[in-house]
Amino acid sequence: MVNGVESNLLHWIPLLPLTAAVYHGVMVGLVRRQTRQTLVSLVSCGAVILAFVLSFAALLDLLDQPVSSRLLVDNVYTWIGAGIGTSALSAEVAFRLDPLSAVMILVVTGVGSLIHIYSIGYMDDDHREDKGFQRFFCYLNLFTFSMLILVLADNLVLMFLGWEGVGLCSYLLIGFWYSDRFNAYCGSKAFIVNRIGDFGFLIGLFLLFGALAKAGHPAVSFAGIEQHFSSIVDMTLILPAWLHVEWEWRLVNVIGLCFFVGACGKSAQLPLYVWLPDAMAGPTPVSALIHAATMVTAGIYMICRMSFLYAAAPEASAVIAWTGGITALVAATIAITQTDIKKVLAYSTVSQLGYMFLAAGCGGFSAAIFHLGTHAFFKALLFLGAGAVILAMHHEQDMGKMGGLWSRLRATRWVFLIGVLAIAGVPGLSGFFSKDEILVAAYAAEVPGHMWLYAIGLLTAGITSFYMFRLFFRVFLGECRAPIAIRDHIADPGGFVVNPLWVLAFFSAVGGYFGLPQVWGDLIEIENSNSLANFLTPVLATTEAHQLDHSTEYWMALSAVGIAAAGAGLAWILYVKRPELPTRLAAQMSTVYRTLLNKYYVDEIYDAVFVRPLVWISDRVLFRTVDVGLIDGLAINGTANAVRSLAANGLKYAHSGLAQTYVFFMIAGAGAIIMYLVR
Amino acid sequence: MIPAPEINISVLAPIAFVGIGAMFVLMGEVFLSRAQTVMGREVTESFIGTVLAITSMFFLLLTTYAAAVAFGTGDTETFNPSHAMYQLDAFSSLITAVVAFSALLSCALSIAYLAELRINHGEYYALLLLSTSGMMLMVAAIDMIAVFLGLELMSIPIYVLAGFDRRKLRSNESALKYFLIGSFASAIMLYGMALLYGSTGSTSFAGIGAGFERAGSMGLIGLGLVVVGFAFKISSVPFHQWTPDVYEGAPTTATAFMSVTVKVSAFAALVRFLAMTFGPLDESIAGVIWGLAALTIVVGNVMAVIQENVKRLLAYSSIAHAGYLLVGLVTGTIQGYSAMVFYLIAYTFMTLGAFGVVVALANRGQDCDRIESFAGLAQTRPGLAALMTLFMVSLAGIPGTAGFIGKFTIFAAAINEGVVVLSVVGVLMSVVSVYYYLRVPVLMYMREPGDDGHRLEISSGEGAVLVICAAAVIVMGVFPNGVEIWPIQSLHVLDWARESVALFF
Amino acid sequence: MGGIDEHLLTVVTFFPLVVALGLMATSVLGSALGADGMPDKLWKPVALAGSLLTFLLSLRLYATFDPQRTGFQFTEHTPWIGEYGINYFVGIDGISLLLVVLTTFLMPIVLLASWNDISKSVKTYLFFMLALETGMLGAFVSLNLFQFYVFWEAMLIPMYFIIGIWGGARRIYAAMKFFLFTMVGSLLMLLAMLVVYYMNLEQTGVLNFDFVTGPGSVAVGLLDTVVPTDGVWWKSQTWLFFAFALAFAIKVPMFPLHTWLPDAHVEAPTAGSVVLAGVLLKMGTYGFLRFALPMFPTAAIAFTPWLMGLALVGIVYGSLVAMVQSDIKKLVAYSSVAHLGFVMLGMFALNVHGLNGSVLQMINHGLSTGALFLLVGMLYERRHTREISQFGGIAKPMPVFAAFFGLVTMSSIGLPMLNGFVGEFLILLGTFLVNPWAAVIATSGVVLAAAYMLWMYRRVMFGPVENEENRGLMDLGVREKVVMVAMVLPIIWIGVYPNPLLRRIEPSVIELIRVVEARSPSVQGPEEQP
Amino acid sequence: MVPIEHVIALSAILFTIGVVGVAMRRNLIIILMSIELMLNAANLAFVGFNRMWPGTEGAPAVDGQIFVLIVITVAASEVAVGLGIFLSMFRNRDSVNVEEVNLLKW
Amino acid sequence: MSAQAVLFYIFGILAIAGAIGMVLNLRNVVASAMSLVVTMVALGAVYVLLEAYLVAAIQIMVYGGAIVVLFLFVVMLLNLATDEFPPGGQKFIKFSIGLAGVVILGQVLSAIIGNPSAFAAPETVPDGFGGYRQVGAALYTDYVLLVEMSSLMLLAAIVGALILAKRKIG
Repeated sequence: MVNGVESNLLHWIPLLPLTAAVYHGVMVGLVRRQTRQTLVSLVSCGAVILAFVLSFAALLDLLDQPVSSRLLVDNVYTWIGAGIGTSALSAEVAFRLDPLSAVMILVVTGVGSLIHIYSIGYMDDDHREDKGFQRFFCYLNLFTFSMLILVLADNLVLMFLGWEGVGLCSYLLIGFWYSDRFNAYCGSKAFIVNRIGDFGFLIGLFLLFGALAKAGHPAVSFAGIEQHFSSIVDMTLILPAWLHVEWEWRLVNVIGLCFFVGACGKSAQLPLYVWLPDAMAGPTPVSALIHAATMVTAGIYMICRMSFLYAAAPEASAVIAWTGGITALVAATIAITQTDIKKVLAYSTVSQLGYMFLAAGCGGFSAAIFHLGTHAFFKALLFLGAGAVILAMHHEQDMGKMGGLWSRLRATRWVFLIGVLAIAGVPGLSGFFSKDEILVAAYAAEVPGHMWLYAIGLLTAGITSFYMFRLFFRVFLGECRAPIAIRDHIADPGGFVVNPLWVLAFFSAVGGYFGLPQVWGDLIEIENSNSLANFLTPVLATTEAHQLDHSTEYWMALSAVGIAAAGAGLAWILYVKRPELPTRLAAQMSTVYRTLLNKYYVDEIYDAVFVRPLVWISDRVLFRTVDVGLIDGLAINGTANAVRSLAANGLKYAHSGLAQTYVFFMIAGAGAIIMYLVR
Repeated sequence: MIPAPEINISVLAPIAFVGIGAMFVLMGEVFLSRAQTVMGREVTESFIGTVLAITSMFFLLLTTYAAAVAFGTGDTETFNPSHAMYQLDAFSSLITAVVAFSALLSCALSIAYLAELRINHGEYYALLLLSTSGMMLMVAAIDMIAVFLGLELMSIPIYVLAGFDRRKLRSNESALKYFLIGSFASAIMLYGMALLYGSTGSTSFAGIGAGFERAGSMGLIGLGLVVVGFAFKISSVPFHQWTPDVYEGAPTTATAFMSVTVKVSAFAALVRFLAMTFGPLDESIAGVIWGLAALTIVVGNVMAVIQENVKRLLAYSSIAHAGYLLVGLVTGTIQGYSAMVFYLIAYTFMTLGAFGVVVALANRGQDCDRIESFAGLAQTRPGLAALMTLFMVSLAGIPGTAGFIGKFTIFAAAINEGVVVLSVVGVLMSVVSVYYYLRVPVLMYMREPGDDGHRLEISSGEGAVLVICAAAVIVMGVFPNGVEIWPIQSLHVLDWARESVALFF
Repeated sequence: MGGIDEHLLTVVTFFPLVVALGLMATSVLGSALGADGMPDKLWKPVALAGSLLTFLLSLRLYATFDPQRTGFQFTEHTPWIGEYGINYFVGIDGISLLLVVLTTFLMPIVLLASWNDISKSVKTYLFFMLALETGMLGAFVSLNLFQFYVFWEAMLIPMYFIIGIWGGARRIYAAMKFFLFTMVGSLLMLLAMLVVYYMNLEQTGVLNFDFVTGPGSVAVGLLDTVVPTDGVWWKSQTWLFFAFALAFAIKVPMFPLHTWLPDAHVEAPTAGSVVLAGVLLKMGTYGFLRFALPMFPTAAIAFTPWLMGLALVGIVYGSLVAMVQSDIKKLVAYSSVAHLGFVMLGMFALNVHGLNGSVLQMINHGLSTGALFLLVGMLYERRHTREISQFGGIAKPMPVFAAFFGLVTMSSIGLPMLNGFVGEFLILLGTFLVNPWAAVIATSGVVLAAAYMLWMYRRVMFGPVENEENRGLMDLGVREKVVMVAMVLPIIWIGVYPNPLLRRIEPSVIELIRVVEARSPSVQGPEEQP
Repeated sequence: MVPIEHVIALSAILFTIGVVGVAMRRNLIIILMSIELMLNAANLAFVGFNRMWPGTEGAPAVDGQIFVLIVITVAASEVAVGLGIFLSMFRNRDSVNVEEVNLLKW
Repeated sequence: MSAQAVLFYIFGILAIAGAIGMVLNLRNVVASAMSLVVTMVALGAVYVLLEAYLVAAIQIMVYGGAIVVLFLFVVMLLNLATDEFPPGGQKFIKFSIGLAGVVILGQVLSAIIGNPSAFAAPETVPDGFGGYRQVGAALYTDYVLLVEMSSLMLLAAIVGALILAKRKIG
């Protein structure tokens, strides 16, 4: 437990974007006066870039610290401080910068600022009457703020704040063009699915806090949790008696799984990945920033943040690894058939995230983070590239209407190619190294069935390169299938759009060398070449794994490259050499094709199994029957009517208006009284 | 020769004032109707009516004052100690004051109303005064003979008042029913008295109480029949059916008068009879009262729900209130009795006020008493609407009004005695009561005015009465036991109630 | 100011009523003098100013309140009805302090919000509003059960009229339903109060209705009455607690006693709904907290599983039913059922977190649901319908409105950084510590909340503007913006920095727990769980 | 001398007959007569009881008989008023059948 | 059995007969009024047997003389001769009343005849008991208040009867 160095720098990093967001918010939401676009872009981009600079400064501060105790903290104020004794909860608004969060904020602010700049061009090109330029940047800044909070938070509650905050922003940005029903639908879908994940997060948080409280050390801050973790590591969770199930679980496993549910929601893993493809309804920069580079990786980050917990929870880790693996495969297969350029990238994102979880589950936390970083670069690059293409095609996203752009988009083609190569894992590019590390981790892991995981990873690598090249060929090669009208107006977009691409392209190319695996380092005589891993080691837990000798690793790398090449080749054959083949294949294996095209019908299944029944029950049973029928109709108004009819159909006739009836009642009454008295 | 008994006339002051008042009124009418002009004002019927009303109000005021003074002194005096019939003590003097005052208020109400209905005769006031004297005799009586005579002296003029609007069938019918059932009931009561007398050998409360142990079943039967007689007068279920008919048919001012004074005095007499005869009730009588109370509360409230005529509604509400009062009687404790007295006073003002509003709406010889005809009153007569709301709220027993304090004291006494089930019945039924009481404000405030032509100006008499009632309701609701604020620092109503019943214990 | 500080609480409580009576008197006098009363345009500002001044005074309360001290502050104690040992006894602790401030805060806002939409008999309306405020404040500050009951019931009358006169089509039915529902419970509660009162008399020999022992009074408060857990049925804690709980549960409202709420909300005018949701519902939870729990702790703990169960049902059921409503107001009404389910849940967790959370959640619900009703009202003013199907794409003509609506929606589904989250989080945490499974179910309510609120928001705000009538809708005017900003500021403030409130709540809560534990042998301390 | 219990029995019988008459006959006049009969039964009881409690030598007690005298007065005035009521009603609806008198009901 | 007893039974039976005649008379109101007179007179006689001489006298005078005559006046005035029996409406109620009446009566009679001890009357009465002197003295000393009040009552009755029965008022 290292106690960190105070640094007031930290809270400025999230504060800057927030200020910008609030400014925009007030302007848009309250004042409604048109602000000049240049001012808007200046404010937002300025804020984010400044945040990036500060982050860099913070990183330097961090690097000043001795390796063993690299930690900056910044306690701002107590947010929720309640409770006494062993249930005292104190959720500070406090930030911690350790290597892990340092990497993250660099990615967030770095990629973030690039995308901000890109957006200036992209959003300006929009043709809607209310392009909502300022609103867009308001959301974007708000997102950056939330993401930074999420990353910098020093306790789970504050992290949850950021966690939900990014969810909100993704909701707002997906549904940014709200006048289209579908976008709005996708937005809420994303939010609600995320909520389901947050449900897990909260439960995990409660379990963790409850256990710690029981152990006498209530804490929500990561430092505190890690410090007292030993006291709860052996606790077990017994199912309540009424379940009559004799099953005892280790608490840490349960906690780990709960948090993982949260991660699934945020990082679009099975079974909660359904929102991400739909999220493509948002503007492309959003897809790049939120749904490729940063937000979706929050799950990974959280898992790594809690690595000490997962290191102690092998079963949970196994679940994570397998979920990740399967997600990677499934998403990849779906990506093969998609025709919408952004959809392809979306599923590829899901698949890559699956990779990262695979790594994390196998204990390769640093590998996960490494891939997170590289993926941020090349996937952002690809998305923005796709965005550029879309702009060039006048907002056409269907690859079927593209093709032959190689000659037309002279700048975009290169950066796009780099992105494709990087993700396909061409040796030397960033994707190659990070993917390689993941495969190694899977191979070496102690996880049950890790060889299968390795196989899945390998296969996925192949499929990945296949569909990426398919995409590239369909878009850039072949003859142009665009409508005649726009065919001659297809050209590279403006500088705001293209220049960021170059930066990203550069990093996607060389980013791998930050974390050059030791095997390659040895190859070219560099001591501990994997600077990233070394940098992260103090904050990441390690799990025992097989030791692999270098030869094995070389073979693995070779096989990875081979299968990638195979995928690429296949793509070449299918989409360049024999373009008519795919349709025939689709016709032959139509069921498979349609299943893939329709994403295994997952959305439909969810709709039929969960959504419709719930609505039906709520409406027919709960509302109409119970509420209106039973409670209100029968019980409440029933009583009232009973009273009324007691009078109107019963007692009333005792007051017939005939004197002698009254006499009768008097005699009866008198008789009764006398009987009672004399009895 | 027969020795003249020593008597003290002063005790008779209250009754005497009323009786003399009656004579004055009768003769006054004769002379006035002969005269053409009095003091330059030519004599019209309404003028006669006004003068006579004021005369009787004057005498009633004297009565009230005398009774109040007697209450203030707080000592107990009988008319002829050798063979006491009439005893003016704290209880009887307080009730006398209340009765006289409410009679006064109903006189004030009557002036304009009778003129509206063209039945503006002095006899009205004379009968009203005579009936009042009967009530006084009844509440002050400590001997069954006096009770019976008082009862009849109270009832007979009211029979007439009920039928006072002779041209109207409903008025006749109300008089007829009241008379038939009334005299039937008093015959039953009389027979009960006979049996009591026979089984105990005495007609005085004390004597009966002394001899009741060896009275046997005959005494019990007698007691039962007497209770029946009272139960009729206080309109307790199942001896209540006459109430709605009579209240609806009678001229509204007469209804106001009888609904208040008869109930108050009959209850007072009942309490006095039971308390002074038996002291603490034995559980058999308590059981009877319990049953009557439960029945009365339930039937009164439930029947009121379906009423469409305000006077009838108020009739059933008065039945229901009789039920709550009986709850106080069931307890048989000083707390319960004092609660009853308080409740009676509260009830007087609420009911008089409510009827007063109905009176103030009567137009062109027509009562404006259908509930529907209150629709939109808040727009045509905001003041009256507000007052009516106040009285309804008070009758419903919502806090801040006398009605609430009344119910509270009653139920407090009941709970203190452990009369829980009855209390639960009571409160549940008062929820029902809220429903029908609030229907009137609903119509007044939440509906648009109908075409019912109700009167659009209010006479000074009615205005005064309404204001007095409203003030009383609020003051008794907020400071039931007075507070050191100027006009009301001496109104310790709760204390009065307690002092008045203290002599029974 | 010293003079006022002596009786600050009384002043705060009765100031609105005084203003109302003053206005009424002047107008009556005016009409008597043939001046036809005061012109209505003078009424509104005066009433608004009055309520604002009340708010400022209550802020002074907040400022001079000492968070460190447990027990009641600003107490005043003078005999009222000596016969029955009834005193005028007021005082506040952290819990009632916040509720008082909430009340005084909401009142000027609703007056401002209903500035134009009340056209029929404005004077009466303002009179009832101000009277209502005094009633609510009185109920919150009363420390004498009789006095509490008086305010609790007297409050109904103005609300009844506000719903009944200025309400919608089925207003009369709704008003009557509202009134009768509340009466049923409260009258039984009155009887229960009396039972305890006489028990206290037996034990101490002093007639006294005070809840706690008042300053300078020898009489022991009813809180210290020893209530048996067995023996005569109507003297046993079980039944007495039941009577109290019934009254409060109806007001909360807890499932299945909630059906008056949707009707009342839908029919009531905007201001009515806001006050109803914002304050009146808190009466129930406040009653539980202040009276039912500490007076009959053993029974309360015995009932806890049931109440928790009902609270959970309320949460899930309310959310599900809200999801399928076609009327926005009704949807919000059912969402209140769910939210108050949270409050009850946290309360009966009976530990610091739960209670903190539930008190805070009372405030939050007052703010966010109040704000929602205000917004719905603004929409209704423009379109005269609340059918969700009538709308769609409103965000285009009314962006500012959409912005506020979105923010308030987020606060009501408990988004961090807004007030809703803090309360729900603490409640869930507290519940989890005593009963994890309940917490799990309740947490699912959070998901559902997101579902129905966002669904509604989407159907109203997003999509193309199809209904022609919606195309030309005016966006919020200055007055409405002021109102909404005033509502939103505390929403954000509590979300970002709730600690000042928690600091005031916590001592009272801890005290409450202490009392409950001390008075019930069978309870194990809240810290021992889970 | 006369056995008092038989006197009371007689009065009880008369009383019952009166009650039955009130309850059964439709003619107001006869109903009123029956009420008178009830009063007389009571009177008889009073007189009989007074014979039971005649007081002591020198101080005879006659409360019962006084009661009877009062009752007779009451009865007279009741009859007067009652017949007056009947008259005014007869003028309006020209019948003294009690079963036709139910304008006011429920 | 003493002569008084015999006379009592005779008059008793006479009274009952008259009463039944009054109530059960099928046709004629006048006839029932007459049979009421029989009862009244018989009762007067019984009073004499009970040594209540003044009461007996007043009974015969007032009832036989005044009240029944008043009845007859009204009957003639309204010339309502007949009234059918058994009555039309509410048969059930009325016969159940008859039944109830009989039952209650049975109860009471059995209660009364059951214990004659409760009705033990002294053989002799104090001197002057029931005489006009004795009663009158009591009436105007002890009960003077009641006399006054009953005067008020008579006044009320007169006024009331007047106001109701007068053809037109004012």
